[in-house]
Amino acid sequence: MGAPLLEIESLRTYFYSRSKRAFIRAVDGVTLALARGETLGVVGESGSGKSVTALSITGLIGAGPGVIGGTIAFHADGGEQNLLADLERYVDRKEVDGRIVEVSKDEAGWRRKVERIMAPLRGKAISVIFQNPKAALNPFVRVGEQITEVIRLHTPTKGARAAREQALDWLRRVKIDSPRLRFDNYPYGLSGGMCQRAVIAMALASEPALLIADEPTTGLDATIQSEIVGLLAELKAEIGIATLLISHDIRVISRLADNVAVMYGGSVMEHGPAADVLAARFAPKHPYTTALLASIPSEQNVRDKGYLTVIEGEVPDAVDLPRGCRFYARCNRVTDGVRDRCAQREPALQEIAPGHRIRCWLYAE
Amino acid sequence: MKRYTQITDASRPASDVSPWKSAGTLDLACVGYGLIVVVAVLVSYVLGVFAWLPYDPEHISFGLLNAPPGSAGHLLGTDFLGRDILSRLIVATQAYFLPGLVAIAISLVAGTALGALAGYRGGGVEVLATYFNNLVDSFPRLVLILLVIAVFRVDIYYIMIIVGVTGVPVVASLVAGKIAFLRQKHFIEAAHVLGLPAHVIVLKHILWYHCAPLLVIRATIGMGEVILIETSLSYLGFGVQEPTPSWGNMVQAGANYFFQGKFWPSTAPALAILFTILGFHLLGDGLNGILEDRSGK
Amino acid sequence: MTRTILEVVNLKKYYRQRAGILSTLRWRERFIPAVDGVSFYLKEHETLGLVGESGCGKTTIGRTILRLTPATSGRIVFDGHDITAMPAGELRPLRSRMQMIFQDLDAALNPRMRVRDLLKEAITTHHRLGDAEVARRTGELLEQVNLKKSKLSSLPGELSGGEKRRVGIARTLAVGARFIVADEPTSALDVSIQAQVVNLLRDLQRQLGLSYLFISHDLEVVQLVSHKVAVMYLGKIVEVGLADRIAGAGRHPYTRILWSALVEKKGAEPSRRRPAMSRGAWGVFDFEQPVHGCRFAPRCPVYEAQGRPAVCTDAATEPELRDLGGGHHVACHFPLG
Amino acid sequence: MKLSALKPVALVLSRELALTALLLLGVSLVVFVILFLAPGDPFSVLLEGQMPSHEARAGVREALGIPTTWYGQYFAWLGNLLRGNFGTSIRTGLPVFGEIVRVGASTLYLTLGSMLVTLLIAVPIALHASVRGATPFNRPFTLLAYVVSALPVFWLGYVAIYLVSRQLGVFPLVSQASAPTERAWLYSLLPICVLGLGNGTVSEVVRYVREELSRVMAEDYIRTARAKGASVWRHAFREGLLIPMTEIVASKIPFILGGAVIVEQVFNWPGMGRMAWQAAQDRDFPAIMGIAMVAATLVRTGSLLQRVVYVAVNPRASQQQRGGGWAE
Repeated sequence: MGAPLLEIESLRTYFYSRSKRAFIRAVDGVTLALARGETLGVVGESGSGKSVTALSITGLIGAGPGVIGGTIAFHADGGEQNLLADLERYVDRKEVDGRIVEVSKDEAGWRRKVERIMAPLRGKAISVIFQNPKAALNPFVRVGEQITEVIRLHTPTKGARAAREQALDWLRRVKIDSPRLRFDNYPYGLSGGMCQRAVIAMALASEPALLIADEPTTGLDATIQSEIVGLLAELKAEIGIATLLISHDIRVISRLADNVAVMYGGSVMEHGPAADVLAARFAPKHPYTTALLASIPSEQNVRDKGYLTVIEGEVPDAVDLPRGCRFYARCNRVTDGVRDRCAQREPALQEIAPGHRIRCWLYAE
Repeated sequence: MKRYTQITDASRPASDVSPWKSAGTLDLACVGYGLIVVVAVLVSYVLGVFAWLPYDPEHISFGLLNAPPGSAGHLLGTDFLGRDILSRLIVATQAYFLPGLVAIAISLVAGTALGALAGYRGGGVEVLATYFNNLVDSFPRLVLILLVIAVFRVDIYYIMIIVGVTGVPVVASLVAGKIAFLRQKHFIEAAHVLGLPAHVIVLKHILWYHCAPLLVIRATIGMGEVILIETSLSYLGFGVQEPTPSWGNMVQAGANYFFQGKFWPSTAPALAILFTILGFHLLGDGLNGILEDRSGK
Repeated sequence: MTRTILEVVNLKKYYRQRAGILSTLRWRERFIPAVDGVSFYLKEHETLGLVGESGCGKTTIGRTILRLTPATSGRIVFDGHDITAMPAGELRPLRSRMQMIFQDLDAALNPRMRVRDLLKEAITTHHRLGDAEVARRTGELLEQVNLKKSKLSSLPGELSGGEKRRVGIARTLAVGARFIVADEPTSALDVSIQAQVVNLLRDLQRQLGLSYLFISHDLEVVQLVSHKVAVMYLGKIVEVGLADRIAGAGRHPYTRILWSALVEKKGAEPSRRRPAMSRGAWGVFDFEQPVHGCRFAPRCPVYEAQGRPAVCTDAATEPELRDLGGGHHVACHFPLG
Repeated sequence: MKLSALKPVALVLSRELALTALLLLGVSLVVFVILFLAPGDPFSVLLEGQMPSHEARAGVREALGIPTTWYGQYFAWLGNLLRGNFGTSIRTGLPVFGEIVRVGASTLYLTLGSMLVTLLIAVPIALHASVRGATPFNRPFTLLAYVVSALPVFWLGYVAIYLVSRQLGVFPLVSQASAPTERAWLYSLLPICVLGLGNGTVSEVVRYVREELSRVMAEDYIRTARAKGASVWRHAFREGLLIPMTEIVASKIPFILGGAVIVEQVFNWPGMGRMAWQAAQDRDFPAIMGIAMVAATLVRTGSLLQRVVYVAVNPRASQQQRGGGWAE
């Protein structure tokens, strides 16, 4: 893979629950890296913090206190830039034995700072595809106009006619049926699959350096999903754009991702090449990844109508995160040797093979 | 600088926090002020009924015309006929209190019934209900009341019946809207499939659990509107006539003295109107912020 | 021989397309055939899977059977009673035996009632019971759906997805359900929680002899849970048969496409045995040119391959469900080998 | 709005017009019922002018073939209305319709002006509150909006008159017509501001616009607009500001008309409101009946205009688009 494009270092994004008077630790120390032309798949269940990570990168976090720690190094075509430049000036945290108990943040100031940093990048260097395609398009504006808007904002083509041609070209590349007709349609008249293709065209029209796709296939029918996945695969081969692909559907990730990061309870449990992370059961893997893969009905399960292997317990509540390893409560590979360490201290991301890191005491030196 | 602090796990409130504890300070302040106003109105109504007043509201004393507040034992001074303003203000609540309750009762009961029927039954009933709502909303309330006064020369109770009827559309659309929201979440169908009889679904689940806070809020704001209408009518010379006091006709009576620089006889009742209506509005909005926005979603 | 608990004969459900004043004046009347002549039967202890894309009418069938929306025509026989047009009063006792699990996790749960009251209400819907009896029944239900006792005092808002689904199931059991329409029971849940719910549903079937109409677009779960599977397309059943045969060797082109899409998404090369079907452009049911004959023709690769035979699009020879042996029915003139 | 979109809009508008006509018919029925139930027989006065005794009136009724059944009278009365004959005012003896047309213009001027004032006050507060959230800067303004909405408008009028008349010499209390011409517009501005401030709807306009704008700002397509670096305002304006503003204004017209009755009384402003007050005093029901009909028509026209804006802005409302699929 090419030179690093995006390096996220212990990103921390918190929200605050007024009824429980406690922090919701949506993203609690996430470290990820993405090279040029690489597709990094981020897998995780609801509440694992994957979507909040994407919003933190693009500075679209609305609720308070929002991003309170970490650095995001973005190597755009110019030099290197920290998207959370001098965050420390706007935030100070008070910790009691390793846990953040108080945050005071100049939210208005930080919001202005983020706008200044992200204004030249949003839509131009970084594009985003969101989950619900029909709602992501402006219902009051024709689909074509929403694509030409991006083209005229972020590409050298400024003329209306030229922009229209370029937009139609993109609609053809995403294989939308009868592009000329769809150009003048309003979003409510398009099916889910068509809308998602238009959104993809809109995101790629400005030829960004980084594409963030947050659950691009969720909510679509199986047949449409497989087409969108096929389309993304073709575009990846054709354009080779670096993509942060976020999904809870491991099948989509396995189809598209070069590397995979598995997130749980707001932090990365395992990060490595797709072949290793999603490979057959017996390669070294984080207990959560193993359990996640096992809970998907495999051919063998289905044929002999066997019971699905289940992860006991519930998805973690981001308010009362446990002291030790986040997966400890539901982990089925806890051995006596590591039990107390798992319960008390959180393991660090250990490199067990080149490019393959796991956060688990079983694999720590 | 916005500060967020996490309290230690031990002292965290029980799993479910009642809406009142997690309410914002502004909402609580609004509700607090509103409750003070409600109590004040209730007390002055009772005082008026039993005539426990500092002075006889209709006792005229020529020696003390337009006396400023605090003079000769009159806490709020006297009006252009020397009558004690405080007593008259207290008695004036009679003019709108009971009639107001009549109006609110009509709009709540009829509105809920119409809204529930239209929302739950849907189809033709809903079309009829919408038509009725639009029809009643077409008339400015005051113009409709003036029409009735011109034709029937009626007292305040008849007027309040009209105010009640014109209040029905708002309540009906609130209830129907809430039912549409619950239907959207398949909530009504789930109860229906379970085998719960229709009246249990409508009365218990929809009206009691989901519409009760809505109706309380509507009642407080409705009372504010009633006071506005009653005082406006008595200002225009309809409804309660001299010498029985109403905040509206007190303002009107003090008008010409107002322009000679004696503001107080006209301003005292005006301030009474202002703070009372403000009280009911803030009470309604405060309750809405606490009860509706949080759990209604 | 297990008893047939549900039989549906030529069920139809047409929706009038709202076009403002015009449609109410019956001037230009348009009907959407959401369900257009569907027949199947369901035995006790069995699960019938119902699959198809969104908008094919699978949810409408479930709602029509449970009389949430009136059927336009056809017959629904539940437990020996023809409930198609049964008056509501007479239907109520039967309702306790046929229940539904809604896709929306919050559907059955009044957000302002505690779990204890939710269960109590379900238990006492159809028969008066003393408090002791209610408490016993509640405990029993908690065990059946393995919910912790501590959850009794919490509000639905504080429950996780999995717990909400379990309370929903507990309520259907409390009422004494024998037949449950499960409308996308797993799609709103995370993968790990889905597995728990799927296992729970299968346990309940084994213990209590429940029968399910399992509606979902998650083909793997349907194949795992169902004994027989019916594939629907635009309001009609195009193929019905044993689950493994439908998944492994679907005879209708659309069934093949559905399952091949699943394989493709996994990235595994489509195995030789199941030729990947090329997908026609996803046309959409369009009023201007209503399709006669087989509705799948415009998108059907076999129809193209066969040189667009007239038999497929002729209204008179609309393909009916034919028995190909072993209870496997297909509605297609050119079933695949 | 491309020409091709005009056809569907026309179709939807014809539906709205039909609905408005139906409602106005309902309005006339309500007014008729009120008049019909009145003690004494208002219709005799309306239909035949000033006939004194009851018996004479009954005789004339048969002679002129005046319908005796209630629906007969209704259709005769409605026929007159449509021909512009609102009957003659008991007090002035002049045809009511002519009177209303003469004074109607100044009430319209007052109402529209005050609506503008209300918007000028309320919308900025709502905008700031929804974009910035409740900050120490905009919270007092929101509270002020509540206080202003609770103000009795007649007292506010007195205060305004007193302040202006102290600065600009004696305020022409008689009537606007005879005011010195060069300051005429100033004197007409005062009641507009008073009604604009005091019609009791400022707090509701603030709350409605703030809630609608906040809801739209949280919509997915606004997040997409931000993510693609487009101007958020260009996308949020239609659903976030234009539609809510027209909706709340249309729904508040009846309240503002009600307020106009009082303001016209306070400022001796010769409008429909004052005429209505006069008619109620003298039980001149032809006049008040005419005013009620015109007021209701104003309200309905307002909501019709609002529907026009909604349909013009919102493509979904006009429903006509080729290639639309029912499957979704």
